[in-house]
Amino acid sequence: MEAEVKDKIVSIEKPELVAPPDWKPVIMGILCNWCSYAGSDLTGTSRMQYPPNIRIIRVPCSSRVDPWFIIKALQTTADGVLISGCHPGDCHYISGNYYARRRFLVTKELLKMVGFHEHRVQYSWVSAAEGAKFAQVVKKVTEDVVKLGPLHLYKKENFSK
Amino acid sequence: MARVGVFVCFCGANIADFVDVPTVVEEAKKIREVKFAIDYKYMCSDPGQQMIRDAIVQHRLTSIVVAACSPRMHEKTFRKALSDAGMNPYLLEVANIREHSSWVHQKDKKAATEKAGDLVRMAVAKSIANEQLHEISVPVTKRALVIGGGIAGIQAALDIADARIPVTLVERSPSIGGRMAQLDETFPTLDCSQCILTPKMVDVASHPYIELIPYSEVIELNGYVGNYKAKIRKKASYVNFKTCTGCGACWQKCPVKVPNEYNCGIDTRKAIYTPFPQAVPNKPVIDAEHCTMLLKGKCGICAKVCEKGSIDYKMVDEVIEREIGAVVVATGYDLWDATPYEEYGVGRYKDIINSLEFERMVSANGPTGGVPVRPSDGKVPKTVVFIKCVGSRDKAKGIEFCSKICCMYTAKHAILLHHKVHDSRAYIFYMDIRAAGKGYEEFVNRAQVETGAVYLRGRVSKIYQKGDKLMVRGEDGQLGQEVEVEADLVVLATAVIPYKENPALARLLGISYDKYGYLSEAHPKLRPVETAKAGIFLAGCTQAPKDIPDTVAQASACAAKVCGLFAGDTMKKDPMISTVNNEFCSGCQNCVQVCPYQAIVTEEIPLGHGAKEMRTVAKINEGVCQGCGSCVAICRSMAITLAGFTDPQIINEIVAI
Amino acid sequence: MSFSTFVTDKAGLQKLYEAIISKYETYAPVEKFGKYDYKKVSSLKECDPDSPIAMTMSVKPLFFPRSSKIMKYEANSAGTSIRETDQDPLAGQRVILGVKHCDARGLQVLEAVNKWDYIDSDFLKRRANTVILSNRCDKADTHCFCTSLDYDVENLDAPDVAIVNGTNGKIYVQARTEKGETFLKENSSEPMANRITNDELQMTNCEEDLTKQYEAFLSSFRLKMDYKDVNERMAKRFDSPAFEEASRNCVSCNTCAFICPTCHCFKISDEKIKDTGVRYKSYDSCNNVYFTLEAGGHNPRPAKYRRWRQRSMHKFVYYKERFGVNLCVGCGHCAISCPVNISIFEVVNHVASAPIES
Amino acid sequence: MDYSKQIQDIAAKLFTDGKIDVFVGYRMNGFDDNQVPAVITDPKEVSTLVFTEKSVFNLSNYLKADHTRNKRVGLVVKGCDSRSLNLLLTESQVKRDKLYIIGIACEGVVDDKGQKVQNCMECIIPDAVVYDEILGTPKGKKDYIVNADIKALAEKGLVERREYFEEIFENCIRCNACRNSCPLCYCTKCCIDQETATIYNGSNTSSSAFHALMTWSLHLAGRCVDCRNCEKACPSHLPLHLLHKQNEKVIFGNFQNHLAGVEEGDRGAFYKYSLKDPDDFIM
Repeated sequence: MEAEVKDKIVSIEKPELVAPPDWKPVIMGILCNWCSYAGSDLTGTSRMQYPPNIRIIRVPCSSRVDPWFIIKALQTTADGVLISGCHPGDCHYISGNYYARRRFLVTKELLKMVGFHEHRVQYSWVSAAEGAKFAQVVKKVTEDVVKLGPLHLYKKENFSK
Repeated sequence: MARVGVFVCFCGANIADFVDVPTVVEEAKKIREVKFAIDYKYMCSDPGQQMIRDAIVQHRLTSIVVAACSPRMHEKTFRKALSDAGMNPYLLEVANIREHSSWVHQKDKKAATEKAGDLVRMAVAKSIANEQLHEISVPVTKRALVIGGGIAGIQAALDIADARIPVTLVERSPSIGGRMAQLDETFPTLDCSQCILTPKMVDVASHPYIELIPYSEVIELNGYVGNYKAKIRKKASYVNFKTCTGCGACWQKCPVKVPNEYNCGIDTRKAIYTPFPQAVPNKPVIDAEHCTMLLKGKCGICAKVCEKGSIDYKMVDEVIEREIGAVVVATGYDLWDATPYEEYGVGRYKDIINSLEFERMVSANGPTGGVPVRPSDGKVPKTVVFIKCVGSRDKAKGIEFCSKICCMYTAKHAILLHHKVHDSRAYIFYMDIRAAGKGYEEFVNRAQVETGAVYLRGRVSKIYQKGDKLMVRGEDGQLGQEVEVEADLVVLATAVIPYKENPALARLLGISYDKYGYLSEAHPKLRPVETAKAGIFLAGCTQAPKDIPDTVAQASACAAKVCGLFAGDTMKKDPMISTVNNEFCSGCQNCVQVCPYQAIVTEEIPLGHGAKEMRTVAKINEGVCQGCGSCVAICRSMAITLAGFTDPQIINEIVAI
Repeated sequence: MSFSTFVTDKAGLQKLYEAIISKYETYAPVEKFGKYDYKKVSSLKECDPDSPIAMTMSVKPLFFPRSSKIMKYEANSAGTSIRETDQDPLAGQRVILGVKHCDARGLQVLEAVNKWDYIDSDFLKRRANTVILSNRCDKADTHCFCTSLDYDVENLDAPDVAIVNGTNGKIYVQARTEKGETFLKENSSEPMANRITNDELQMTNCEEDLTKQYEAFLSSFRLKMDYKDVNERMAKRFDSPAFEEASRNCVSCNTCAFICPTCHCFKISDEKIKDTGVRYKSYDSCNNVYFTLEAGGHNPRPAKYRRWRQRSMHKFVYYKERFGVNLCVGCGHCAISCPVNISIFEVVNHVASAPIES
Repeated sequence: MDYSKQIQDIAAKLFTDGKIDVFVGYRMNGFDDNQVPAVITDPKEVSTLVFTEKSVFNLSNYLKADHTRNKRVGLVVKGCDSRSLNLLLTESQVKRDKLYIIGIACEGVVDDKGQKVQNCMECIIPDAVVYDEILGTPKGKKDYIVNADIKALAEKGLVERREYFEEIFENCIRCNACRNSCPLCYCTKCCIDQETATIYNGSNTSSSAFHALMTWSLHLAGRCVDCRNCEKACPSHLPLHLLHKQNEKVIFGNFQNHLAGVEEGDRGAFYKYSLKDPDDFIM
């Protein structure tokens, strides 16, 4: 994210819009308490470094994530959303992530259809032991979103850029 | 209006080195609701907590944000600090600026500080929507239900009952005792199974805190931890247990002969029978499938010979209900049917038996009086081949897992064979010898040295008949050559599989099971006796193959768990659970479908204020709900809220940056 | 005062439109998904001032937007402060082309309520700064019944300029208000050379032409109502079960109110994100179940027929009693947009002719 | 496809036998050759009932209205209508024993111009799936066809799609007619109408429309039966089916060919799961 690169960043969905020079992407991370949040804590305790653009919200289970949160985040603060839960079969609540997985796929495809780049909303399974994976995931999502440029679509009043 | 206090921790140098803490405090002060913000070196220390307590009183704070380490670390600590200051502990939010900022952005202090500020803003925004929550106390019915009367069930029942907690023990067959009652002598000490088990069985029958319900099954379980209601079907025994003295006149005179399950079908029993002489309770039952009186209405001999008049052919199944607080499941195991091993000729050759059949034969109270014989001609075998891992550790034909106990009991069988038939020789084909356990390795060595058993490392490729002998062709892996043993008898150590009705039982209890049918524990390492459903525990081979010491240990662990659960009159439960707003609920019941704990039921409420017409809405059982939020996300009318993670809280967080 | 009439033809009118578009901030019907809505245009090609009435949304949102910001506020540690809203984008000098007469009448009717009690200066300012060029239809649509109501479609002074098609390709451009007169004078350049005074109208056969055309227009109406005592009859039938019968098909979809040129109920909502919030005034519909839901949970109009009763009585009784004008202008938009074709005409007719219960 | 006579006879008999209180069917609208729903309580009006290929509106929507609630209702349903009815039954909104359902083995309905409408051309289950008696010859299940508009849009670029959908959200007037005319939107209080500060979306801006329509379509994902009542009600003529058909395509393709409301007791794709669900889109 060096300055000279940033000057050229345009919004992928609206190529006519160029990112302001001080633009920093905001990534909303919604993590399940038992696997991914614990995994992200492990990333911290292991002092693994990742880009500082992610803002993490803790929920009990990935099945608590209403697609509505994704829409809301994209409409307000976020340029990208990362949702992470337990690996299939590892759900603390037996089956939560299976229900979540269905919703995520449909939400992702629907957003893609209405004009959001597919990298705007990404999902991962990160277990409590995968601190390194979490760092990698955040790095990848941040890089992807930087490439996509700022998100301008359907921003709520106070966030229209 | 909300008055939020923000407390930012240095965590020594952990945070302060990479995040500019005073800037974070200044940022926090800019937020409208923040009335007090301060930093301190160690917030979790006593003086740090004292700062929080003082500020709560001094600044009349309505919620608290602590920016420090992960909430998974110190949330409880700070909640207690709030509690001590007279504030509801759930008005706390923790902003994780250590694991999520200072430790992971060590190269960019500016960005880390900025992020820490955002995390504090998010936590403040969330805390504004926090509500006062109170720990839920659920009343407890102090009675345990133990399903299965094998050694696991017996041990669990006795341990619980010894703590003066009433236990209902349900056993499917006419007598408790289970698989252990079928064993002769047990490894590694070769003490007689009956001798150590029977006293425990008698204890069960005579224990004032144990209600033994034999010949019955659990058919329904409703409710939640501490408050289950079980329905138990008592199968008709056609014998009045109250008057029966167990004299045995009836089964001696009964003309109908039926293969004896206790002896693996090697001999026969009668249609009215007790499974074995030491049965507890020692009362006969009539096998309705074979009794001619019940089938055709002819016979009635047993009724004639019974002096007490205890026989009642008109008896019917009876369903009884028990209110219980916890369940111990100890349904035990079955043996895998080795028919897929066609190359061994299983089913074709009579002289191939499984190890339980062998166990019965060498048992002193067995069908052959303790001497092994060939089923084909009744001769005593001189050369016996034992084949281990039949079905176990065989992904292609059998089951992937190791049955754990076969190595040990096969060594035992070799020894027992030697004891019973002195001039015999045992050949044992094995893959590995897994003798991890106290005295186990010594026991295997003893079998090899004392009895001269020949251990052949290799798989058997074929068994075929030659005259009246069975030719066992296999590989001796150590010599690297093919061997052929001329055997009189072949004993297969077939795999241990879960009790066949485990999946049905699991569905009935609302717990999960794995692909083999073993019931699933809540955590493979740290919660091996609990299930995912609170108040249901697992003991013995219902969870995984185990030997007797492990089974007994797990059963006692279950008992400890049950006693812990029943230690108070009520149970405390985390209040972060879902609740339904009746006004918005449209009664579609999709939440009922997705709840992994069956915590959601329906109730009827009036359509409007004072209306006679009723409508259906969902109702969450607070004792069962674990707070996953699955129902909240799928509720289209947003009628369900999850305390601690409500929609306003999460949306506040999202828009706070 | 007499106003001018110009006679021109299609080409002349096109030139006038083009001149207006190039000179003023102009709104005109623009087609999207088969529906025409009034949008800002920069060339005549984008729009169609002759859009069919059945497919054209009301012009009301240009005066009473579907959603308008009424307040912005900021709440931070310094306290809560109210900020100016953005400049009203609809308050400037502007011209609207291709309005229908009934639609223009709707604005006129709405003026009454906006001047009453609370004076909605935004609405009045927007109207004052706008010149409306309205097309009189040549032929009624299936659901039109404007001629059955309490206003004279032919001599309507709701639009500033009325454009009426004559026979033989003649088009009459008539000023109907002083604003329209001035506007036409200012723009009566080359294409508008053919100016006729009212006296001249009589002398030429123009008036005859217009009368003929109007009669043809009149005869094209499928729906005709004996309006005279409808208000009175409706007032007497408040408790009539006819409302229940008439509203049975309704699916409470709210469309009728949202596209009605005279409905003016609104709700207030806040959208607050972070420290700043916006207060919106947006349309609401009395057909909505929640419309009258009170905070305590009581709902005075829980049943569909009660909501329909409110809707028809408001249009035909209450408004008339208070302001002397009917709140329904007979455009038929509600019936066109209704998924089950309920027409307020039918409902009112049904109720007004129902027997009064003793 | 003209079952007017049969339906009149059945309805008359139901009234005579006292089996129903209300009959919901179609009648002519009285001014052209199109039809409107008929909610009949008076047996005398039975003769006005018709059913032809112009019987478009999904009548199961009326089961959530005042005068059918807790009454015994006779109802005419086509293939798609019966699927939404099936969902209403599964989701406990109506009781089966209070309904007398006349199913139609549907041959497709036509629009004002007499053209067969798109959803009927792409219809997979033309026969009613739940009924007391069925009129016409059942034709059985057809193959799934991906909606032509969706196919065309999917081939377009991201920017083009964004522009197209921006028009849609721009032209939405937030009247909620789509939701209210949807037979499956029966919530006591819709989430879009719930007033909590910061999340309320009453305003009519394209961002609100985006929010409302996306939420709505996700709440109907795996439940929408493609009856297109929403499109019939939309005063702006927005192609709302695009959102639903997109979801349907994803769900049909990925979740074991799931189609809403076909099987009794099926609650929709989001209320169950399979271990085989695609996982490759997740890191």
